[in-house]
Amino acid sequence: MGFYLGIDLGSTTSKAVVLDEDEQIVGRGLTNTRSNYEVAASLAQEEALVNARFYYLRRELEKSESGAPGCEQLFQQLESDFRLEQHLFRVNRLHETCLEALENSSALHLLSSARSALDAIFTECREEAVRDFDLHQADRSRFFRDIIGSQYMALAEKHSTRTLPYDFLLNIYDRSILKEENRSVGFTFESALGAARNRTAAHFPQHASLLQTVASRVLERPLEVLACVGTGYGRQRLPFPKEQIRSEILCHGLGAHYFFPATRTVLDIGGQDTKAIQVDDEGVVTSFQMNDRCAAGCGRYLGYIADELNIGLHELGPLAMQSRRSVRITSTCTVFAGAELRDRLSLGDSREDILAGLHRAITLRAMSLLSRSGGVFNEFTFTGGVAKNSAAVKALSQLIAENYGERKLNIHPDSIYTGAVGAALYARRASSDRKAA
Amino acid sequence: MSLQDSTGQLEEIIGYCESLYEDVDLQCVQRWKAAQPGRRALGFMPVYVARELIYAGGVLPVGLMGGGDQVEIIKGDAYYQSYICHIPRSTIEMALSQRLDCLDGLLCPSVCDVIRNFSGMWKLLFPDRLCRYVDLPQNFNPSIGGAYYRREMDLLMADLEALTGRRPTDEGVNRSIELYDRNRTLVEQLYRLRSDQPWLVPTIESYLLLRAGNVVPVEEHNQLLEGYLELAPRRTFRVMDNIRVLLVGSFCEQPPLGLIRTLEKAGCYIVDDDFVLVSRWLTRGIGAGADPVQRVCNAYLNASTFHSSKYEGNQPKRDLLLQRVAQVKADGVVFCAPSFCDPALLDQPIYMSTLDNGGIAYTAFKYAENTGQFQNIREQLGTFSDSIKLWSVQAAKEMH
Amino acid sequence: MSNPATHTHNVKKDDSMLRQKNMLSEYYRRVSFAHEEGKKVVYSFVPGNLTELFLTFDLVPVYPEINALQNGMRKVSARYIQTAEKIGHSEDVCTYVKCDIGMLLEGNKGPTGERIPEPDLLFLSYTGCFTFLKWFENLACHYGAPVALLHTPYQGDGTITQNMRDYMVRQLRDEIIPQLESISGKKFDEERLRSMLRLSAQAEEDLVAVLQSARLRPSPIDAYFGGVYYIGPIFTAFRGTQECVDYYAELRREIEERAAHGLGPVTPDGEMAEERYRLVVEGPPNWTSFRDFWKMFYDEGAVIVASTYTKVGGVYDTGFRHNPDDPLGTLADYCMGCYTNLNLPSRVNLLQRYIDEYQADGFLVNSIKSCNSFAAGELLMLRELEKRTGKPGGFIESDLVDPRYFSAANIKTRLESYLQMIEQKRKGKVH
Amino acid sequence: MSIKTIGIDPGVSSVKTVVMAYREGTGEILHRHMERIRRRDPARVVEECYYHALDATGLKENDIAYVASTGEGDLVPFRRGHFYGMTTHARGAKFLYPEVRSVLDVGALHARAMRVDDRSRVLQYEMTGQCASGSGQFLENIARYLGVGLDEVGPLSLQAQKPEVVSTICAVLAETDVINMVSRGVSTPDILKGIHMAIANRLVRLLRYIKAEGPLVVTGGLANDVGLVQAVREKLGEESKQMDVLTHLDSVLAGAIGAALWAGFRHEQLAA
Ligand SMILES: Nc1ncnc2c1ncn2[C@@H]1O[C@H](COP(=O)(O)OP(=O)(O)O)[C@@H](O)[C@H]1O
Ligand SMILES: Nc1ncnc2c1ncn2[C@@H]1O[C@H](COP(=O)(O)OP(=O)(O)O)[C@@H](O)[C@H]1O
Ligand code: SF4
Ligand code: SF4
Ligand code: SF4
Repeated sequence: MGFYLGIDLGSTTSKAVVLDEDEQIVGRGLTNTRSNYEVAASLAQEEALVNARFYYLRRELEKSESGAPGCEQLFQQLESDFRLEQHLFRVNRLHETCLEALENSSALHLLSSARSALDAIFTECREEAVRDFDLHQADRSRFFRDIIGSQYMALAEKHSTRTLPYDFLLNIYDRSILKEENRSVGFTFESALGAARNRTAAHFPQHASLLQTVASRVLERPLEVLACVGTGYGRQRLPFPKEQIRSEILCHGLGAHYFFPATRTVLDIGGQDTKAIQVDDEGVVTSFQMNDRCAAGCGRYLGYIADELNIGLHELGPLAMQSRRSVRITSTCTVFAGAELRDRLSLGDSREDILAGLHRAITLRAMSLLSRSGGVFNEFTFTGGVAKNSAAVKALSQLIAENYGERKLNIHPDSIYTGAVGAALYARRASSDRKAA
Repeated sequence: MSLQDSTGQLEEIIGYCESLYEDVDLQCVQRWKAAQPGRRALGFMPVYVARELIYAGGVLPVGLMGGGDQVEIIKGDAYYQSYICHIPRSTIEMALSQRLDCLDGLLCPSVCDVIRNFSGMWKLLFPDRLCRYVDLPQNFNPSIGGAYYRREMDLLMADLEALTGRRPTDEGVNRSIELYDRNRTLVEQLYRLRSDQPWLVPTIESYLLLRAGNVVPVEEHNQLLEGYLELAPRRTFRVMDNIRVLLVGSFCEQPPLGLIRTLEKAGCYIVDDDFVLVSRWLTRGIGAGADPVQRVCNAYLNASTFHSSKYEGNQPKRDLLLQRVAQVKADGVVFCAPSFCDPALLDQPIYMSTLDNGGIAYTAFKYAENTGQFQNIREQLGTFSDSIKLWSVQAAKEMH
Repeated sequence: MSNPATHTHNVKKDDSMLRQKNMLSEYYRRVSFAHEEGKKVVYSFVPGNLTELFLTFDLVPVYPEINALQNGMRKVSARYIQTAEKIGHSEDVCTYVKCDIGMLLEGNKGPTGERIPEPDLLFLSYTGCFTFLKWFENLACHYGAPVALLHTPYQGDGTITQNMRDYMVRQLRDEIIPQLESISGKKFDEERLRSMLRLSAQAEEDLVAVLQSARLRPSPIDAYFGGVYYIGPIFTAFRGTQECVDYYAELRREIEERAAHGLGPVTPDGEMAEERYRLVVEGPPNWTSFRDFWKMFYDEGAVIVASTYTKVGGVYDTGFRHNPDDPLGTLADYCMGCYTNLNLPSRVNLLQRYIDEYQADGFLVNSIKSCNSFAAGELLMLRELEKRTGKPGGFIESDLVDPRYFSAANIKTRLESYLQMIEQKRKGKVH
Repeated sequence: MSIKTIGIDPGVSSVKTVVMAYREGTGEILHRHMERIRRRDPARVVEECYYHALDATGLKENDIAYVASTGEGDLVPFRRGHFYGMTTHARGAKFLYPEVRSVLDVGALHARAMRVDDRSRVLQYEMTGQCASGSGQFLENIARYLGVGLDEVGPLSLQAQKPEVVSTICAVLAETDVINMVSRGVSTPDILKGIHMAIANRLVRLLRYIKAEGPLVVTGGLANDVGLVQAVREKLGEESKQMDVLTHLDSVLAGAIGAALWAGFRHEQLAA
């Protein structure tokens, strides 16, 4: 069977999508780009291929045991265990890297105390992972860096003492996570699946043999990528020939058209860029605007805010939704975000109200790009990471309704993959053009 | 009247003015029009138009000074690049969001290229609404620029007639001249009081009072001013150890209130400024009399103040600036101009070298009408006032 | 002689280019020796310039705008701008002004390296731009030179009224001419002016023919990048002279010959390849990266068939010619008719006409950070034109002479996407 | 007899405190302290620093003639007077180097350049606005990303061989640039030096604007960063500006020092 791969190398996250011959999405991969671009691309790609295998695995399960109770549960458990294995692998590797960093540091007097602190920290990290690693908890970040980062920092605070300062432990981590992120996955699908199968079988002993057969059937199936197109901020760094690279504007337009064929206006708010795109009834871009030179008001802004408040990105939206009176915020310089927040807090504004104001400020910037690109037409599709943020969505739909009238607002659960889907579609078209020629 | 009463009344006046300031939907104009059928209102871009003539025609001249920090820009950005000042985009925003629907037309005096082009944009966007570009002559010779201006004013009179169905009479114009002359006197008194005893008249109050004059009929504005001028001197405000500054450059796009407050908090009494210039454009009254339209024209030719969008001719504005500094006994000059405002910003180097030569301290910064952070400006102004304050003493006491 | 057409044409092209080069360096030489030769120097602006009138009095005109753009092309503008910013000029304002003032502060070495003499008169013909007013107020401050102000009323309602015309003529007759008389020490010679105006009209006729040759497919000229060379002599110190007439006659012959052979424009890299896109451009070009900027277009096969910038010194293609029978009236009409003195609706109409008459695939705005006179309102013009013509509009931003605001990567991305958009629209299909 | 004064300089990222024995226009530092705020309530940190200063010097509140704030003065309710940042940094710089003619204060979110006269009066100044490019916070983010401790940033930068040019002015986009560099295998010193040069570029623009003259004293948190100071020197050199660029171990405290000195001055002035 042949597949088409689209890779969207974003500034904060890298996305990959696998399409089958019928232009159905069969695999998705997502990783954060706070590392080497090549590695990010290959991570996303590997993830997407893993995901595609699971797609077939589920199909096999459904076929073999159709209607059997617990089939869905079984599948979810297996997938979750697979991720857990991946996660633990990386935790262990990070642990080792941290120890190496410690050995190389000049702080000899801290060596032994830091080593035992690190051991304790990572033991707790592992235990916590095994305890409640839940892939399907939708509001959780799935990025290794985010998960391990917040755990590590909380634990480092706990294990730091007067003689073993927090800053020291933090620095060890900062050094090591960079290395960890620059490594590729490092294990094969087979081995991880094998380990995961054992875990799952422990939960569902009655299905042990079923798991065995299904797994081997999926492993037998070859995955052949027929064509591949890359896009996104870092596209120039992809090891692809020029004709396999497409502008992200075009990909977003086409991707949005794929999800919602009636889309005319697309807004994408990513980590450090915001794009407003108008497309025609075939997904062809007719006009667009994007921010340049300044990343104020983009997704990273929210990232800084979340860091400042020490909460997860996904918690920002819901918190802001609780506001009663939003505070007016005008500066949206991403780097100043934290200072602005502190300032407002010290003036006595509530966290919720400030957050509501911040979301509004971001949305206003987007509105300005939208108006520059020509306005907001029916249907309107919102994509990019920030589309996951309920408060941003709310502010946006309000402003659109007030200023442009009723518009159908589309947000696809897969919206973060919009650019990658567009790229995959271009890959498919290029390959059928080639065939036709 | 007790002190408390007068404080209360002052608060009431200022509170009312502030509500007018916040009235970005121009409800006050709507109310004025609704009170009597057939009333008309004409918007005009800041700086100068002959309000006397407009009002004489039974038309309310409404000064448009942008949306400040109150109007969120949603569509306005689609009309202006990032490097153009802010006031036209908020004005467009207000027009597109129907906030200016109560205006029967718009006058764009010649202030700068942005306003000039704005008049054309208005024509493209609202082809059915009156919009006139008033090219104020830069030639002040009565038989040349004067003759031209007179005929342009006749055109304006014809516009007014078309709008209301009747031509303003000479008596009407004279009455209107008297009202605006009175207004000028009161505004002058306000500024004099402020320069004499700045602690009695916080800039924010004098500013809000002036802004009120943009949207209410001149009679009502005169009442507000009279009330304020009577009550303010009875205040017992503490005199602060502030420096006295002259503010230059904010004649068109206006700084947000927060900025004006920041200026004073940072240790500066603003003893003169060029906010809402239209109310102080003429340096003397017009005076009622025969051929009042010509009197209005003559006043423009002979009594216009110095200003960035006006050609200085044989009255170099650098000299006038020095005069003004001396007149209000300013310790320094604060150049406070909107970003991207060519007229204001291109005058600054001339002014600065003049002040350098005269040994007068100055500082400069830019703003936009929706600037939200004043930290930097406070820091800058604070240092400016520190440096004037500490060193005037220091000079005598020589360190070390 | 396998390809005589290309061959002869190459030689001809060089002729007019060469002639123009010579004219320009001769001009700068004349300028720098003006005082030595006992001539008076008058500074003035390109839009609404009154070259014939100056020449009538044997005054030597200097155009600071031209100096600024030349300095931009020679890549010294950045330094001049910095120098001007040091004395308090803001980052935000027109960079022509700063470039000029910077040059002044650094000793007034002109684009050819020769010193530009101080003005005996600042002729502030303030047409189509308020910044002119400020510019010369600043110069007046530096030089202490007298100023002659000519206030050109704006075509606010899209027409030139009798009142406006009277105002102009009276300013010219009662104030400007007496001032020129006293500066030059010469009596006004109306006959001389008339004969110059006659020559102006003749050159104007040829210029229009050259610009309108772009109606052909392929267009033999690039009416923007090439156009700025074509307008050089007539918009500056030469209008009203026989030199000017000769130049345009020769240029016209050359272009007509190119057209007869079905040739496209000549670019700095030689003959342009296939004409793939025909564009109309609004706004001045960027000077600091003029060649690179142009290259972005011709590399993609994009030809500019009409532009508004080539009308800043006079819109001739709607019929105006200098009229020797009404010397002052015609000067007034000329000033008031310059492109930036037209109101926005008229500018839109003109562009619409260009798009139709020149069969353009689209139109592009090069929005100049410096220039409010051009830029304020361009976004609305873009939209209005899209609505009226159904042709796609493109938008790029740069600056005249401040290299800090020329982001090649950004412009290239936008331009490429824009051209791809036109392409896709033409195909009507994604696949 | 000297009087005791305290200068407190609460900043965005840290609180600086100085206790001074002031006498006739100059003084002696009795106590110096810098405390990172790090997610704590800044008002509480200020209070702690204040009492810590009293404890460390064995002084009572009554012994202090004048408490002056600078920076975020609103956080110091027990102050007697406030002086603005540029006034105090200029004064502090003069305390450190009496021959100072220009001061460059680079803090967590801002940078300011001042030209001063021989009495440390600020003659002209220029500061960065609403954009964080070229600030300390920016450098901190990059350092964290690279896994380099703040103290190491400077020394590492000095080791650069072929500094990599950072093209963008935006701090956020610059981070992406850095990611790019890491992935291209550019060495950490070269990256840091590139960042330093980019920041220095901005700083030198400020200096150019105020027509800075030497000696130049760098104050604020980034004065500790030898790499940045070196970059500023190089940039100035490129402009063929001959100027001494000085830093001092107490540079980061310049604001607090200045505040304490002005406190003494003001106290005498008021007592007179
Ligand atoms: N679960 C979430 N909730 C809220 N915001 C999110 C979530 N996930 C990502 N984001 C936001 O989306 C941004 C990344 O968007 P993305 O489209 O992936 O950017 P890019 O394409 O530039 O890499 C992040 O900076 C973050 O602000
Ligand atoms: N040793 C150091 N090397 C590099 N940077 C430093 C060092 N020490 C402090 N900094 C930087 O100085 C900044 C704080 O400067 P400071 O002047 O205290 O700012 P503020 O007053 O705004 O808090 C921080 O952003 C930090 O990154
Ligand atoms: S603020 Fe300045 S540039 Fe803007 S419209 Fe007003 S006068 Fe013109
Ligand atoms: S603003 Fe425009 S027209 Fe005016 S001087 Fe500058 S570039 Fe020329
Ligand atoms: S304002 Fe902030 S986001 Fe914008 S360029 Fe500056 S640092 Fe970047």
